Amino acid sequence: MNSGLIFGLTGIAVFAIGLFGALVMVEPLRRVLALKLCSVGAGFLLVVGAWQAPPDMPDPVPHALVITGIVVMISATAVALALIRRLHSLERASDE
Amino acid sequence: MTDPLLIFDVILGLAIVALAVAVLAMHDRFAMIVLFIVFGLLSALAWVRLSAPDVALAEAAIGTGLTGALLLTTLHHIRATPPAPVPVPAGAIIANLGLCGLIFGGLVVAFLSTPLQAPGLALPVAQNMEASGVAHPVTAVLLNFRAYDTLMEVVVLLAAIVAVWMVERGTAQAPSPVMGEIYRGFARLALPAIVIIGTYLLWVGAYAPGGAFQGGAVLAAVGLLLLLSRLYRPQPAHRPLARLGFVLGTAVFAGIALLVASGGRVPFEYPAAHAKTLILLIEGMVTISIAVTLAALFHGREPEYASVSENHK
Amino acid sequence: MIPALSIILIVLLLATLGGLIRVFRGPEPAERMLAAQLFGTASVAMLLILSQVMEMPALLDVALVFALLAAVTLVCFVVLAAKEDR
Amino acid sequence: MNDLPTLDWPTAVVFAPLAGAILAFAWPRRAAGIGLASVLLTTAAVAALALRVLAEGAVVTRLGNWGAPLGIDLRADGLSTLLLAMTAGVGLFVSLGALDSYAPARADERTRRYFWPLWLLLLTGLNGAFLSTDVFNLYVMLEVIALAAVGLTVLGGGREAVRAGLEYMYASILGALLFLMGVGFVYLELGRLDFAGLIAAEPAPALTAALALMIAGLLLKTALFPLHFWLPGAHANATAPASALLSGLVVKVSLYIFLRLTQYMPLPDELLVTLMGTLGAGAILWGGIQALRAERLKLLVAWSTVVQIGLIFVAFARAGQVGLAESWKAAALLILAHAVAKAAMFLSAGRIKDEVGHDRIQDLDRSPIRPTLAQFTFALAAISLIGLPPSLGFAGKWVLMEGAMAAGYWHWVGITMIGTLLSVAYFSRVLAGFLRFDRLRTPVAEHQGWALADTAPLVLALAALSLGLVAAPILAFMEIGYPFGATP
Repeated sequence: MNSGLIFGLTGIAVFAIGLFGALVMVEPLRRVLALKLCSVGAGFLLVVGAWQAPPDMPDPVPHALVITGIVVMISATAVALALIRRLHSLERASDE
Repeated sequence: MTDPLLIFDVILGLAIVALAVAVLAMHDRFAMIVLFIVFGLLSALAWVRLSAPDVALAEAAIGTGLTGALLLTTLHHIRATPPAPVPVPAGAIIANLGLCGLIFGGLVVAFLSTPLQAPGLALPVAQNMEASGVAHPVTAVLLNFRAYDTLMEVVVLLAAIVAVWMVERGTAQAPSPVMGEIYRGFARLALPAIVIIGTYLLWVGAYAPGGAFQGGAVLAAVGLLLLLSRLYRPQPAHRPLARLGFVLGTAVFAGIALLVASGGRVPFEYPAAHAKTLILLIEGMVTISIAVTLAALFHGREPEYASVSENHK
Repeated sequence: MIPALSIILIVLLLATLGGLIRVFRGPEPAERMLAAQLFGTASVAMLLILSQVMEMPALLDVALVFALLAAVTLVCFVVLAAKEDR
Repeated sequence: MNDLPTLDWPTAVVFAPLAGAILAFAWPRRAAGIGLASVLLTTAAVAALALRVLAEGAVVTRLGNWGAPLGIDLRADGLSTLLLAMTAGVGLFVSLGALDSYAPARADERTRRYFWPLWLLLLTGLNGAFLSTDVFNLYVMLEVIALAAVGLTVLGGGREAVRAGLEYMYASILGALLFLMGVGFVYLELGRLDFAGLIAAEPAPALTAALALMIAGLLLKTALFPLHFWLPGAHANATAPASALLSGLVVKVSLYIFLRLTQYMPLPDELLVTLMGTLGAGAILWGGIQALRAERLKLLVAWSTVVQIGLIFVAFARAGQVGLAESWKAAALLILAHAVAKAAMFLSAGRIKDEVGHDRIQDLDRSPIRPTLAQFTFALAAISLIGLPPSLGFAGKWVLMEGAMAAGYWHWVGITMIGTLLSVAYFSRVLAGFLRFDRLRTPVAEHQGWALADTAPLVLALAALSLGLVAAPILAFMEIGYPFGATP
């Protein structure tokens, strides 16, 4: 057993949980969080792909990919949240 | 004897999985977001354990810190209407649970079959570090070897702010808060410190974990504090400047990538003598853009002339 | 010395995970937020220990950012909560 | 390399729209002019690239001169270039149509200003995806496309559009994340991300998992039945030029990536190929029935996209696993046919809606204000989508059926026939209305005469019709650079 194995399994579990949430949840905010879980799970997998038992240095390429993934994900999250806010105010306006 | 750190890893991994479940299961929406923030911090800790401090920095600053702030403002915006409870049929839940269970099982089998600790691209990166212009491998990958990906990532950020400004036209302005003395004191102390930390992270990226994204995110936190405290109020007159800030990183990055392509060189092939300077220039501009864009994503609306909604407060 | 630090690390993790019960039980948002803040502080401590155990000085920077962003989310919460009270 | 600085066309194809997007966003008052100029420049660059490919074979750019797998390569072969040309052609005419659709008299200023940066960012992503040879780079491109496409979906700003846009966003992001997880498995197994690595790889469980994840993500993004739930709402509620781009171009990217990946990492079992075809058959039947029931014109057109996506998957599966080496050509031809015809159809449907003031199919009769040219264009586009000769749609269906018959897979022939009959049925609902004389209604507004917005869809519809005549050269062009050969 080693850290790579432990966190690889963790990442796959988090991804599967996020996938379940994305498929089942109805509440807008919760669906966004479910997608965030999926992205963290995928990040785990890539970081594990880079991992080497210390003192060996890890492979830097997946680290760069995950950083890219994190920035991409906050962009997507921001757009989804803006849509949620917009939809909310449109629905409130039509209710009044 | 088992390494006690492995026990730490196991507990950490279990806690992360449990929190992921809790985020989705938590009824209260505020608690859901708080749990998500904790989940993000734990993931960052796990990435530290996997010797990925750069990723941990990015996750803590962007994936958790700023995302958490975004989620909190959105919840604040929509909290007036509690979600109508839409019952999900139990059959659908069980079917999806089965599906995701199967996917989990399949992925675990596939994962266990992979050559863990394969060298990957570590060797070619190490061999070309000399030519990359920087001393930190992750920065070399981001800004040189795979610079095209990074440029497109900044483009994604640009697309996000364009879309958000487009979507949120005419959204009601939130009322201004009353800021206490304590907060003002905090802001006075914290803001300069944060600016220094952000710049430091950008600078240190050339030879140690850190860089444009982490630095930009920390600087964006300054923007968040300014916006929250109303020390800075976005004005319609600032729009051209903001737009310039959003596109600056992309424009400089793409421009340099193209301009170096002469005399037999291809795009993104920085001349060896100037590689370090060019990378630092790109990083600096990208940091500014990231900071401005993330703060603007947090603010959401494009500043407009006296909106109607503010008047009837 | 290193095993001792590792054990402290585990104890810290367990203790803060125990503290999470306040996030679940609430009932006030402030209580949930403070529990998360406690968690942020503890993770700074864990990072400091890890930087010793793993011999990675760069983790000190990570700890710095953790501490800083915990403050920002807290301010975000306080400001938004203040708006709600009015 | 020679001493003269030669323009690197693959890079130019990606950077020209990017530069346009930056300028159009930074300088909103001039957005339309900048946008059109940059679309024209992009089209010129694609044309130059196509000539290079025709003369020299596949064009490769090693960005940063590192070379894959350390760096990222751009590669333009016959198939990539064909899809680039499709994007450039459709994009150019939709842009011209948009000039009129978003003219000051018809749209508010913000819609006009935001259309151009979003569309140019979309174009950047599309071109980048067609040239990419790296799975992670494809993921980033998919995200650029997703965010720009969601922006275009909600450009109208109505409640239905925002709701559909949010649904689209969830589907799109989930699809991209499934793809990213697949990328993770590719790296775990191979330690590299470029296509050459995929081709050389031995079969392994991790690669099967990667392929499954990536295909699932792509099917969700391309809206193959039963993952099509997000498409009708998003495409029917967007403004006309946006719908034309979404339906004509955006769903094609994931199809293209699907074709590439399945060629580099062959589906491990014949059963899976049949499954793809079966899902396609389901899309044809279900989409056809929904199109027959649709009450609004744009919704009908959106459902017809679901049908056409299904048809492309039937084309993919038409000759089973052994036939895959040829089947991608039928699929690619249908992709091209659908892109051109559907863009024309959405633009003309938008024109009809603008002129008549509604798009209820029941009430679209021969009223005095009927937009004749738009109706004519709609009919032409329908001919190509139904697949009558000499249209490109006909050529695509012909190649499909030929292959299926040669392989003795008559069920795919039968499904294609049923699909054709269904499309005749639902399009005649509309066309019959155009020709009806009996009920004259009071005009809602003065008929505004011909406009630039009519020209663009007309040219596209005529192109869809006449390109079928040059199907043979197109098929030959596709093979340049052995897009699916062993040597990349």
